[in-house]
Amino acid sequence: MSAARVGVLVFPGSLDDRDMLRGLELCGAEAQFLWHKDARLPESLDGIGVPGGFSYGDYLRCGAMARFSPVMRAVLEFAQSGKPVLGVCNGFQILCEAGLLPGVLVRNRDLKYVCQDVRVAVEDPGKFRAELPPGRGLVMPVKHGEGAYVPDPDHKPRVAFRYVGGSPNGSTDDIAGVANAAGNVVGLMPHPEHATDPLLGSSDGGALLRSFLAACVAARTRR
Amino acid sequence: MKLRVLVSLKPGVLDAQGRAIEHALRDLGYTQVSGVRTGKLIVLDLDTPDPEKARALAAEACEKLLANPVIEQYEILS
Amino acid sequence: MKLRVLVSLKPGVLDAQGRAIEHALRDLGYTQVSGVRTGKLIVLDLDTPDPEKARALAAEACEKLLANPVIEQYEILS
Amino acid sequence: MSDPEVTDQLAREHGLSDHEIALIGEVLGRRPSFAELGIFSVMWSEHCSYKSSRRYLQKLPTKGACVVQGPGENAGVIDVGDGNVAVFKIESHNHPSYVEPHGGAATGVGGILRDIFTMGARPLASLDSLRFGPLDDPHQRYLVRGVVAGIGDYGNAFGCATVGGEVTFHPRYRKNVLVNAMNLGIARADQIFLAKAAGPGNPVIYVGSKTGRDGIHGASLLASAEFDADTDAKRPTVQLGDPFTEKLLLEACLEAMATGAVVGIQDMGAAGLTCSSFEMASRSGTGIEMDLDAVPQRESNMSAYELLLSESQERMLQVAEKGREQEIFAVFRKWDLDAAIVGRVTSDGHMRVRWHGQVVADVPVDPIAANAPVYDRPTARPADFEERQKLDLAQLAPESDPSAALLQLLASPNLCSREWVYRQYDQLVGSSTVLRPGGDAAVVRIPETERGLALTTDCNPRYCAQDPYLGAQHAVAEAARNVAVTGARPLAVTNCLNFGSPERPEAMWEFAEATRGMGDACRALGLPITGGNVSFYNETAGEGAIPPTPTIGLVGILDDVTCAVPAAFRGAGDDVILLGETRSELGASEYLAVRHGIERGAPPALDLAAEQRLQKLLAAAAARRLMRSAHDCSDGGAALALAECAIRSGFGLDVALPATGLRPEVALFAESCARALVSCSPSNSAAFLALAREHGVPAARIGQTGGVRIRIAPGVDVSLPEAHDLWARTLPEALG
Ligand SMILES: Nc1ncnc2c1ncn2[C@@H]1O[C@H](COP(=O)(O)OP(=O)(O)O)[C@@H](O)[C@H]1O
Ligand SMILES: [Mg+2]
Repeated sequence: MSAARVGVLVFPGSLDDRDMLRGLELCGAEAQFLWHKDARLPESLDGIGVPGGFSYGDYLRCGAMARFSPVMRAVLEFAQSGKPVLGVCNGFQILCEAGLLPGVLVRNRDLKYVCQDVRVAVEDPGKFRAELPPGRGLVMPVKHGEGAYVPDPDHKPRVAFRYVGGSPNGSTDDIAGVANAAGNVVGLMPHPEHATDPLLGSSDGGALLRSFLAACVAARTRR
Repeated sequence: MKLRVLVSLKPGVLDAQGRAIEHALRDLGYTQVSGVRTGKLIVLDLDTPDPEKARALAAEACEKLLANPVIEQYEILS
Repeated sequence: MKLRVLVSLKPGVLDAQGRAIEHALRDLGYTQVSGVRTGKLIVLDLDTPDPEKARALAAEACEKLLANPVIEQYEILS
Repeated sequence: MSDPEVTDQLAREHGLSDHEIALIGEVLGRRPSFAELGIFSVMWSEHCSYKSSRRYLQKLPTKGACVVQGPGENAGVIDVGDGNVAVFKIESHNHPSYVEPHGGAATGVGGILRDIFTMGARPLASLDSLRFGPLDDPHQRYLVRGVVAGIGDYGNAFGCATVGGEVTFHPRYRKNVLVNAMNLGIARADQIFLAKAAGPGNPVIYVGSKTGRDGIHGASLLASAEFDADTDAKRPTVQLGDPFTEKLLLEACLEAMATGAVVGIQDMGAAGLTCSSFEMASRSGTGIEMDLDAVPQRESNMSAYELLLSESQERMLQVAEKGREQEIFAVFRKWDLDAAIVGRVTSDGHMRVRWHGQVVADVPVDPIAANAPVYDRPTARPADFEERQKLDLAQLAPESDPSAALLQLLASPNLCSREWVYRQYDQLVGSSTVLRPGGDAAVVRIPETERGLALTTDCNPRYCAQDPYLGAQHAVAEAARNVAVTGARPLAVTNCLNFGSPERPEAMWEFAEATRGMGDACRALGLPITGGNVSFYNETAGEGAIPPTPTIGLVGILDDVTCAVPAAFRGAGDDVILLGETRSELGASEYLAVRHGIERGAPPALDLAAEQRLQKLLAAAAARRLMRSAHDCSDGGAALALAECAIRSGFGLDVALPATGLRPEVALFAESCARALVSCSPSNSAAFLALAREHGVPAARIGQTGGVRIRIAPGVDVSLPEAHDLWARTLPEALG
């Protein structure tokens, strides 16, 4: 089977875009950047990664402005067609603002940015389950100022990942990441792409990225 | 004309910043402070002389962009 | 009683957030928007029935904590 | 609104001396216009002209095999192999951070980032060296919170990892906090850009944010208050930055440089458009004709004076190849940034500035930029210099409870955990951080290579206060040692010289001594100084001056980054080895300050040859992967270093310090130079000890790692969790 072809969105203010591209490549993907002004996605794309950073400076609310960029309309259709979309950190915030995932992310409880390694436990990562059996623990870094998840009262979230031993940010029920009802869109605050190389810390994030890529390939063969 | 929009967290949503300010004020000796909530002020400068139109426009902007209805409410001052 | 305090950047100080919101609103088609400035809303709940005292207290809190007079100005609404 | 008449009084209000006012008359042969007065005042300010420091800086060693670009450009450049160069520099943003801690510190980070990417490098890692007054002062806590949040907010949103720095507290910084920001970026060796305005006829292009009335200096405020009292009185002199725009500016500049159409580029920092255009023209021996009406403006009715002096952030000046302007405009359009032709390069060596169709300034470039006045200010050694070196250890009561002493030191603000600070920084973006903050130097991988760079900032202000010459030497030695314990070879130095008023002979003496010490130490260790920054006037009437603080930023290299050695222990059952000799030295130590409230005595003697032997040993041992961990001994001595290795790893230790003839508190807490603590797996100890012997470094196996206690003979036996708790709690409890 050929490698999964994935795109990594680049908004003004995306910062972990290169890291995500590199992480996905390390995990075997054929990855390319997708520019926010391009309203059309390349043909035969298997999945989309929405990277971390401070898109549009995180002004107003994190992710609030990126949602209106031309590429996001295409991403919306892409996700609605059942193709996998992974949002990390600011990417998670963007997917929530865009309505692809329920809930919202607000200021950390202690009002401070936090950068540290955390442990999360896998619960229900939707279609990203190839290497993510429920209960598996993963060590990955978080680095964000607004990562406290608040569920939408009308939408019970499908919890993909939960912090173990308390959240670093005051997230409701220690939620670290969620999936949409269809299971093809997953967002989380911890950074799997920063945990793909033992020299730089942990390599647990590789399991998550490979599970995303497996879902990409599966969605392609089904079509 | 200028319109002021106030966006704040809905009652019941935890306002960590408000709480921090409350503590800080109490520490400074302002014991009369019994609660603090915070929000955003957004001042819109609109090229329209019609106050009705301006308010309608501001309300639309709030619905679309300025407030997130899951946790936020807004109010438009004159 | 509740008092609303608005803290905003002094005129002339760069308001990057306001500019970003302005751009976003224009991109959304609100071409009538000719400027946006942002600030903070702080709602103080004060255990004092005397409006004069409450205002004085809020003003003091602004001077001491809520605003940095080097770059910010404040206004107390009723 | 018309310009005020230029009088000597107005010139003095602009900070110019009578001598300088006379000099302006000579240069121009007439009175300057108001705009010209503004130009002279900023170009001849201490900040831009280095008029008091220049003759000392000229004596510093700047040459070395690795040096590609020494002092004089926006940042220093060194060769780091594989066709890559590292571009790095440190800069102060002290006063603005005191007035508006968040905004001031943030724009400090923004400024140093621009210095790096203006040379064509992509910023890879930031460090920040911070000094505040005592932590028990609420205002200082407000300043710490604001400064740290400001550094984080800018660096995090820009997307450059912050990997190290320092934070210390001393009453003499109460009214003059220090915020020194360092950055290092990587570029291809053949794609470095310089600040030059070459090629008469070439367009001068303004890019980035629009210009507002930001940070126009205090004197001008005074000067213009009279005709616009209402608005100007409220005008802030502190400017705010926008990391989001800076990130776009970075990408756009690197992309524009890749087109090949950029001839030269310079960021607009202090004194904005004036300083950048003069410097570019001066370096190329050219002139510039500028039209201020073309400058993108954020506010209405800005005067020529304001446009020339504004310090609005996130702006750059580029000189492009004539005819290729469109290539540059296309890039900036893509990134939604302003770009406008504001002038042309000329060959007549003049700066000619037009505004509203009128020439508002017409001055020769070089007499202003290159030949600014230089001063040889009087120096005077403080009268109590001899006296303060004296310390009679015999008068000091022997330490009655070494365990309590260690715990007290661990919990003290200057030695406790810094995690409260660095967890607010993105340490990871860019996928390069191999050794994160918390140990000695940070180590980052050079992207796409096997190599790594070790980075640190260091200065012990207490040493410098006692003896600026020796203290500055220590700063260099400690920085080199911090880099060496990671296994890296120290390569080059940048520095930020923070001092009091140069017009006060004692402060000028401190400066002279410190620069001499720094130069001597760098020469002895073979380290070129590739750049730096001077910040004078860190003093306040009635409060005195800061201790002399020559902050050293040092870069070292690891040819194989997988050999990088962390500071903390790695496991139980490893041998612990102490390198170097402990002497009876307690002068100016943390122990004396924390335990006895005494800040006197001479700093430890420095043996630079021993330092160099130690550095060579550590690099050789790292390359052979003989060490599991390595940590230098500095503040708090061997006991503190041992405790840190244990606390940060969760592995206890049981060791006995060689105490031949030393008082217990000396063996434990003396800060003798050229020492380090290494842990080796027992199978490697013999090889390591043999290597130490070969390198002429005294080495002693003093015990083993393991257990849940910190046992250090003579006299220390404390619980590891308790020590950890005390060490970790201090900053969060004070700062929230
Ligand atoms: N302001 C800061 N920003 C980032 N990291 C910091 C800061 N202050 C201290 N650190 C980190 O904390 C660790 C301990 O600092 P310090 O005690 O100054 O180290 P050393 O004594 O080895 O110079 C180092 O890794 C340092 O980089
Ligand atoms: Mg050290």
